[in-house]
Amino acid sequence: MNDALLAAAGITLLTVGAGLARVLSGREVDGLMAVQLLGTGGIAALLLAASATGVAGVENVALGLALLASFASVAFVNASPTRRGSDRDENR
Amino acid sequence: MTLFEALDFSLAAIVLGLAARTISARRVFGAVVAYVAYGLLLAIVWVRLYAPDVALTEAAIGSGVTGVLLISASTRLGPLPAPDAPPGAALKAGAAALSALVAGIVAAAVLYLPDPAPSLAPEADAHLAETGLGNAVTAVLIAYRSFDTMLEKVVLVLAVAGVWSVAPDRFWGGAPAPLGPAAPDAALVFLARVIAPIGAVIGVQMFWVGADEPGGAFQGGAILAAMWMIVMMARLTEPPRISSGWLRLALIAGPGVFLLAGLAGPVMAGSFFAFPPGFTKPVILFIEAFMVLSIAVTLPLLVAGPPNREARR
Amino acid sequence: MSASTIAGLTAAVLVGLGLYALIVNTDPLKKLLAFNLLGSGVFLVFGIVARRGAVGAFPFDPIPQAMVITGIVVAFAASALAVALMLRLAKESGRITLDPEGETKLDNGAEDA
Amino acid sequence: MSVVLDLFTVLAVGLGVFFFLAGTVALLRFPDSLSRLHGLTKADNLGLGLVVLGLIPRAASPLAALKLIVLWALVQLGSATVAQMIGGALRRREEIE
Repeated sequence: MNDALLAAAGITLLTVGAGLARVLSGREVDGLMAVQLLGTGGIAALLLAASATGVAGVENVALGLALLASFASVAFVNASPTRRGSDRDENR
Repeated sequence: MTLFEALDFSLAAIVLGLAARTISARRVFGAVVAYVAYGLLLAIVWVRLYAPDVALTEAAIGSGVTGVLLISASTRLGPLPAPDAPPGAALKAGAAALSALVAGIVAAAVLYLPDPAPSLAPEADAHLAETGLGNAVTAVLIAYRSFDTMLEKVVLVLAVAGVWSVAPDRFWGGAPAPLGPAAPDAALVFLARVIAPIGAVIGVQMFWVGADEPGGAFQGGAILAAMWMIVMMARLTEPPRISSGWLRLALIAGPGVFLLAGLAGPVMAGSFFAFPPGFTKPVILFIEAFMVLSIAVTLPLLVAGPPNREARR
Repeated sequence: MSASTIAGLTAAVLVGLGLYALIVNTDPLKKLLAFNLLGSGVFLVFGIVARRGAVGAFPFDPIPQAMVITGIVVAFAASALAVALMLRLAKESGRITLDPEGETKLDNGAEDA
Repeated sequence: MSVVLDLFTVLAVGLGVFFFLAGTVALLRFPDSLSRLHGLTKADNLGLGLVVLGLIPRAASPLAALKLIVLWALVQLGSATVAQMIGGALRRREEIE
């Protein structure tokens, strides 16, 4: 059973890795999807690996990561190159 | 190769790939995005090392909040002239050689660590029952090494003082720049309205369960800080004036209450920073509650930076 | 190889990458990013020490883990102070450099926008 | 009973991993950024939901199981909104170019 979960964690991790390689090698705005990808695939791999190895209380970590992924993505879209110079003047 | 090794090697490969992407990205924006992705993935490595408390702290403060700090700094700096001439080939080769040497030394140190490794785990475990806590990391932070943690909170207050002190004189007492654009996305406003209250509840519960499960004051405080920053990015609220009394009180509440509890030690329990036996857990949670408040206020203020507008009276 | 050995070797490479980028990059924000990368590699070494200190029912030694948690917070405070200094320096002089003798170059500023 | 639950876990997690694979195929094969974003958010959210569903029987306590469900709801909320924002950023980029 644990082996099956571990294998599932590994496959999920590899799909995340392939996706990361794709979005980070593309243009800048595409890179925003990297954090999204970790917010879903990364959390799934974390939950699977923790369940297989019996690390207790990992739900707290996953909840925190989910909130942080949204937080960081929002900050990135706000600061993304397409947005610059349009309406950030008062920040200077 | 076992399944564990396969998982750990692919994890290490992706982590290192993201680290390489962080340092090779041409622009700061791409570098910071890769760095935050790296931090989120590193959380899985920490969980593999049975360190969920660190996983959360590293992902929240080490990568999430640090990433937002750097990205907003790069937006505020805007276009600047190229800083210095790029280093020559000789310097690059020298730096590569030095880095390889240091990496080699660290690798050797890791491979030749003493076996069995020295450990304070038995002693930490032996006194865990006296603290009434179930999470040994929280016990180390607030009970065994409480003086350290108190001083570290003082460091945070000093950092805020340092950031504020670079403000021009005429802005002293004013508010820092807003965190978001003047006209935020409607989707962002919606997200902030829905996620901030839920996130605040999660942050508080993370501090509360931190006594027995992964979590604690740092993690809970960091989550609350992130939620406050989302609300400020959506322009639903603005960074407060740095002269405001409640803000300054919230900043020093954590180290202040901690220090008072330490000073009460000689009277109540016989020595500096000793907690009265039998009441240890309530005292620890009391101190931690104020630490959560201070961390939740300090982190956004450090990201918001020095005041940049005159105080309105 | 155990998880902690693999993570330890990863930490060593991270320290190397961070140090290299810290020396070679001229952009101060990228230098700061490299500093944080280097730091996370050092923290990871603490994590390995903690994992190897596992005794009995305890899967880790809590002392190095607690030290890493305080270390992460202090590293962030240092980064925030560095950013504030950079922003003020840029405002005063229009550029940021660590080289006091460096001449102002305005040629490729637009490209970096 | 535990065999049935284990089977349930394996099935749900397996299906979840399949959707992660599908999401990554979408990311690698779709021609433009907007369709890639679409493929990624839809497939991966379903994948995470199925993985969470499969892990619920293995949760240490009812509270832990509840946290897993809250986690999935949070990711749904966050990723749907952020996808909308990224889509907006992609469109602005096209207008600039």
